[in-house]
Amino acid sequence: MSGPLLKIDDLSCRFGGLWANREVTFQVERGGIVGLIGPNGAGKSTLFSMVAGAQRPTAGRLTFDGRDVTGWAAHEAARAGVGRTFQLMRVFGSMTVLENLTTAAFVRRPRPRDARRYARQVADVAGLGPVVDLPAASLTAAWKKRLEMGRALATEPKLLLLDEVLSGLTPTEAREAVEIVRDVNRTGVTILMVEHVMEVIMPLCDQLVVLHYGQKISEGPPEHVANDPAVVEAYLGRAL
Amino acid sequence: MSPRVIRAALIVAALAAYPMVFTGSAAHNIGILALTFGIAATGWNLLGGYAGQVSFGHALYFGTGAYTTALLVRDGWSPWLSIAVSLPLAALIAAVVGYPCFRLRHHYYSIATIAVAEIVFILVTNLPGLGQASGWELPVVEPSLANLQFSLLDKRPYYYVALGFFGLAAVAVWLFLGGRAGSYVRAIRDDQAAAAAVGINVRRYKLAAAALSGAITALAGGFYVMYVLFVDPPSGLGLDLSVSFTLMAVLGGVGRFWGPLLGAWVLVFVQDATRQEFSGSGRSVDLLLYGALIVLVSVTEPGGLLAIGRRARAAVARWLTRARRPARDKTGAMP
Amino acid sequence: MLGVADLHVDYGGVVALRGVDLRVDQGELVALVGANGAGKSTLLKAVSGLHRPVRGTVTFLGEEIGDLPAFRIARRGAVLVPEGRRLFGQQSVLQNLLLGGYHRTEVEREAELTRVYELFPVLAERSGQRAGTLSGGEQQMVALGRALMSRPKLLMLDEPSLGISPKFTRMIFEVLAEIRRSGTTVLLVEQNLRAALELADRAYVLQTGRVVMSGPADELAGSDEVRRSYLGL
Amino acid sequence: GDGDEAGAGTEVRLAGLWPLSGPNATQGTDVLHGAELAVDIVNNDHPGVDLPLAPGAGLPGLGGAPIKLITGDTQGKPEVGAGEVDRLVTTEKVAAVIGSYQSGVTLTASQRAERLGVPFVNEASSSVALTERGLKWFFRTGPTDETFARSMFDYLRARQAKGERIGTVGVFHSNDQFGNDGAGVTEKVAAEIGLPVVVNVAFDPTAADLASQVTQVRAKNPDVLFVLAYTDAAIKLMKTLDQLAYHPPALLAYGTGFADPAFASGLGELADGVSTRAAWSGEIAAKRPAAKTVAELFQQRYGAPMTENSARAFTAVLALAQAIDAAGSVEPAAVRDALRALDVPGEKTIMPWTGIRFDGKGQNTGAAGVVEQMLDGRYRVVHPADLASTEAVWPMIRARQ
Amino acid sequence: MNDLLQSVVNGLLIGAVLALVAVGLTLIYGVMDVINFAHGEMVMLGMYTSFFAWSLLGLDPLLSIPLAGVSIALTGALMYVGAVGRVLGSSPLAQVIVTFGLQVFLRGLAQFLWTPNTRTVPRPWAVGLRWEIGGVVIGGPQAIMAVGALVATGAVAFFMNRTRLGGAVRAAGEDPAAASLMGIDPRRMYALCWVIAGFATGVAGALLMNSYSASPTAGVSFALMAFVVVAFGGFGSITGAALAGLLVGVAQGVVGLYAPSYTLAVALALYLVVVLVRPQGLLGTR
Ligand SMILES: Nc1ncnc2c1ncn2[C@@H]1O[C@H](COP(=O)(O)OP(=O)(O)OP(=O)(O)O)[C@@H](O)[C@H]1O
Ligand SMILES: Nc1ncnc2c1ncn2[C@@H]1O[C@H](COP(=O)(O)OP(=O)(O)OP(=O)(O)O)[C@@H](O)[C@H]1O
Ligand SMILES: [Mg+2]
Ligand SMILES: [Mg+2]
Repeated sequence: MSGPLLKIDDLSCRFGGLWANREVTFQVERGGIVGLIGPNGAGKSTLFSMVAGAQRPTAGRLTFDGRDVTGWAAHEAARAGVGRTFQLMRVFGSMTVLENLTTAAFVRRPRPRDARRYARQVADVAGLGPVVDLPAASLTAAWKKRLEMGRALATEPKLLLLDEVLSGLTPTEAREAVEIVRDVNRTGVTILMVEHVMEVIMPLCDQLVVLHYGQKISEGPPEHVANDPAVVEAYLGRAL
Repeated sequence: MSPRVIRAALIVAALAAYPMVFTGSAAHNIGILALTFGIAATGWNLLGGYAGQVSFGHALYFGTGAYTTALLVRDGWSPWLSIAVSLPLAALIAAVVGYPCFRLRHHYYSIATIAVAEIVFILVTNLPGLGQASGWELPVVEPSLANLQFSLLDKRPYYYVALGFFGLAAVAVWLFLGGRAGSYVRAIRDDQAAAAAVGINVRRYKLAAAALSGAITALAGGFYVMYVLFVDPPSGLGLDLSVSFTLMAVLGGVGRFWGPLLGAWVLVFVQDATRQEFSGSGRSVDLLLYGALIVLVSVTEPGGLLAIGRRARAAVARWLTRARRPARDKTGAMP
Repeated sequence: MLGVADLHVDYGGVVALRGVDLRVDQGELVALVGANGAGKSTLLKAVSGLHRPVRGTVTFLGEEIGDLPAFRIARRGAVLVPEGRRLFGQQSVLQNLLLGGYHRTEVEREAELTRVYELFPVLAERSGQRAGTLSGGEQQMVALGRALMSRPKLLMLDEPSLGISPKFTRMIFEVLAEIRRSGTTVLLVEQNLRAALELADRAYVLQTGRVVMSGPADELAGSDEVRRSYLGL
Repeated sequence: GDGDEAGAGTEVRLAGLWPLSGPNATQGTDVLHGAELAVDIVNNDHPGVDLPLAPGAGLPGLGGAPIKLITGDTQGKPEVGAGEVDRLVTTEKVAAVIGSYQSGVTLTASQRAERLGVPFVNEASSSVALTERGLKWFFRTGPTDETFARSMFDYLRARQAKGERIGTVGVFHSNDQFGNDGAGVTEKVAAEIGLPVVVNVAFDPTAADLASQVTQVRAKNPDVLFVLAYTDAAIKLMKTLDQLAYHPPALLAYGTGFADPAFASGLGELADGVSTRAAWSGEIAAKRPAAKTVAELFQQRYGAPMTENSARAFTAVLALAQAIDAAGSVEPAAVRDALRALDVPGEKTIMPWTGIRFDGKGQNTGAAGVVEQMLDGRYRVVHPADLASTEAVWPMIRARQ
Repeated sequence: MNDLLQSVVNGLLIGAVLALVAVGLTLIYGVMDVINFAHGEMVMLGMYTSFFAWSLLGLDPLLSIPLAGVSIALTGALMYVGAVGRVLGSSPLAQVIVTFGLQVFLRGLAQFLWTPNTRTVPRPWAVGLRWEIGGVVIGGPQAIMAVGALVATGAVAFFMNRTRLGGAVRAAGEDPAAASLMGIDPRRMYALCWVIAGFATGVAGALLMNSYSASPTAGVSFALMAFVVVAFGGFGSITGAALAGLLVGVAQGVVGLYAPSYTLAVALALYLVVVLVRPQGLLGTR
């Protein structure tokens, strides 16, 4: 199928009197890595939630893989191929890392043996090898984020939504993690990611979208966006 | 064979031997009731322990089993068939109740289950077709396996039927938890939003767990009414009953396979023992001790009796290694 | 001011710290850096009394505080801004701030509140809003402001820039510099190593529960080892 | 089988099954005391008591064998009562069971006795249904609700004859087995007699408040209000009537809560004027020499006055003892046959009855009730005329002035 | 029509009683996230305290309010220190079970000490009061309980929402570790919370003695309704509980007039309907 993988048209989300997103429009091409940035509270996570079906849009339209999916449910999104991570990590605490991954793998592989085998593969890809048998609740934040990513991968998504999975890492660790994201992308998974660390975002993304007070204020290739005065003013504080 | 299977085999063997080792009507009665409530608590544990939906209204399903069986048997049906009919009915009721109530979280869900069960309690208490407050007495018939009635002089047949039913319930839970559904409900318990995000239809699996849980609890109710040959609202649908299922599961070890049976056994035994030993004064020393014991166990180990057992085992193991330490030290094998 | 000697901490068998020695002097800003899982947060938790060490001593202002409960340590003036902010989400911004100054007098609290509002004017605007509904950056400001409300002698921060936009991050570092100038001693855990090392007087590098390097911050920032292992250069 | 050939010296084991813990433990203990006293009178020589088996020790028919009472606690729960019957019969090897106060428990317990083929004698459960089940081993010494209802309507007729205007009745009952059965019987008897029941309110016994329910009765304003309630609700009802300033001309209760000493002591003068049915009372005891002696023995032994509950248990145990004595054996079938053949004249009991004779259903046809009214803080017999100790006060509110 | 009006008034008055009983429960829930199954038993102990104050000291239930408040506050502290405080931080279920054990224990204790007999104060002073307005009768005890409920609810709400200490209690409830970083001792705050809840409950018990009887099971009928009222109003919301109490009371009063055996059922159904539309209860925030 052709056309963009994800199309967001005039999408809005309101909480009481607050517009967390307001008429946001952009699209994510197949195979790309798109970065979503913006000040805290700009509505990035909310937008993720709407795409992933965890939050019902107040208005606007969402098209995934050529299909109108506005207002779908979270499990439908996952089954259709949207994998997501949570900014505030939500792992299955009572399970081991491997069980977390297996649970996710079950979505496409109903047979326990298959699911477990695939979960092990994902653990390797996501670099979770050293912790596979630990209870997820005991992981440090950074490991939990990696587990979040692994778990999303285990659902074999077409589109992967990464919400600040690279924060809290030393620059060296972040660099490793960036490689993992690149590898995943190379296997054909489209990526939409939120990140505040510009050193990570700039080299990794093909395209950036900037939100501010729920609205899109800028969009384009990273260098272009980073020099956009509106972005500098609202987000970066000073030019890079 | 995996250790789990070996453990299961040992437990089953011990259960089968119980009525031979402990004879007498009272011991058999304890065993039968413990197995019956063990079934109900195992059913509760599936939903409340594994799926994390804490219900305080499971008497509803117990009562569904008991009342359906009572009404059909009074109509001349075979008790086996009556019980079999009550299971899908209870599953259906569990799903119908669950459909709206699963929108609620945490304590709101728990209180809603109380509300539903109490409403049914009141309806049954008032509607003539359901026996009202007087309940139903079941006819006494020729003792036989087909009639699910046996001589009261030797209750072992009752015991083994209860054991069979427990086995059935255990296998159903085992199969459910062993597959994909087991992973799913645990994921739902840990985090619903995350479960949905990996593609789990949260409501569907909650309903599935509720339905199976309801059916298993109804199995207990159906057998119970055949054993007591009587059911009325307090003994079949009372809030106390719901709470006791929870109590058994939690005391034994919530979310652990054998926990509910252990909890049921201990509670039935303690209740019976304190009643035999301490009641009669009209002063409820039995209640006093029973309550104190519950507090004591949960304060000592909130994880339940199984956790106490595990801790004891670990302590023994530590003690053993300590005893052996000098020898090991000489070989330099210590880390 | 703060002395940590031979500190061992574990989590039910998982060893997190294995013999850490560390010192923070009056008026210093000391940075604690290291890879993910090195034990930085654990060290702060142990010092602030949230997690009890198995072995070792923690002294604060010359007194052993290793086995005091957290609230007593806080009352002595060693205050932690924990990982994940931990605001009282149901309460308003103002209530959060006031709780920070719980053990001060009315007058002191008022004075401190004015100072916090000067540092973070946006908090004055939002004083009635429920803390749980603030954006990440705003929440971090409340967490910082709340800690300052008690006028701590030692302020410990666990990754204050985590998840914060570049603009706010810069602001937070500016405020930290300001706080240090006003005489408060600071122990800072931060993954934004460059910024942290720029700001700090001294730094410790933690690796799998041990201190592997320490010294003046600029020296460490210049060391090959640190550049390679942590700065990714 | 050690029970089979109980000769001289071997004891006769009887089970007493009552709510000895739980919310009805007070009543259960009362019942137990009555039974214990009866056992004592049989086992020891009581020449001064003019009752069968009182003189001489033990059961002469079994060579002077004493009775041993083995108790079981039902906690007031039907299922527990049933389990206890099994234990008492199979492990304790009792010859017969006496019990179990509440109708619901008696129901299941007697069914167990039936299955085990052991006689079950009930002392104080009044639900009509108990003797309608076609059981072969079940006997009830006390009156049924229907008997009680009839004596109360008798009383109303007598009042009508005296010129009281009684055109309508109302029923106010707790929504449980006791209340529903009693309400049903009341309606049935009222219909026979031709008195319309203008309001029938079933209240939830656990409800915190009865004001609206009483308002509903008040709206229909019946001339007589029949009430079935346990202690708590009985007290609540009286207080609510007072609060709403509603005073039905007569309130006729089916014992239970109204017979509880806590009712009178807790309400003080608010209790005055209430009428209730009773199977026994201290006043009756005063009129029958045997009853008087027994009541005194009771007071001596337990330091509390004998109650209706203890008297009923006393009577049941004594009747059973007489049957066993007549059977000359503890063989269940023999005991049952002896119970069927039992014929005790009224004077040989402590009850205001015509005697103890069981019909084909196991119901004592000699059992009867009286009507009492609370006057100045204690119940006085007002009906039937031959047992009455005072004239009834009508309307009841006059009793408070 | 008059009867209907009377029923509405009855309902409002009993609703106030429910609210009164629910205050302590919602407080413990709001702070500790624990459903206290022993709540009804605390009410029951308050009723006994008031009864014995009358039978031994001749105090009218209204005069025994402080005594009952303090006694049950102490009881609350004991329950916390002896049992509930020891399972903090473990699973919520374990905590529920502890309170359930306490329920059985306290009920048994009451029966052991005081027998199952029903105890009533025959003529409390308030019984002498009665007002009649347009054919609608308002009884003294009910009116006094309603006023007491309002005062108790208001006082607890004021304490929790307007005082510094109340804020600290709430903070400890929300995040004990964070509270301890503010120099607040969470355990002391929890104990305080049980003390206050106990006080409110004891006051409720004494007020109830104006019209009800004490017995070991006296708390049962109030407790079930209190759970529902608390969830109805929104767990942890004190004003929510008061509002829900009144609503449930009126529903029960009106239903009592037409279908007296279904009063509880209708109240429960009303709760279900509301909570299914508004899953966080009337004034709840979660
Ligand atoms: N469930 C909710 N109810 C009310 N307001 C909400 C809710 N979720 C988010 N908000 C508000 O919506 C706005 C956008 O929040 P969102 O989490 O999407 O921001 P963000 O861009 O992801 O910020 P950050 O970078 O800090 O993660 C914020 O002001 C937030 O307070
Ligand atoms: N609650 C816990 N239970 C078990 N193990 C834990 C727990 N918290 C931390 N650990 C373990 O202790 C070690 C140190 O963790 P700590 O959180 O102190 O690291 P950190 O240096 O702060 O890392 P990060 O940069 O990710 O915050 C890790 O190995 C971690 O797995
Ligand atoms: Mg976000
Ligand atoms: Mg950390």
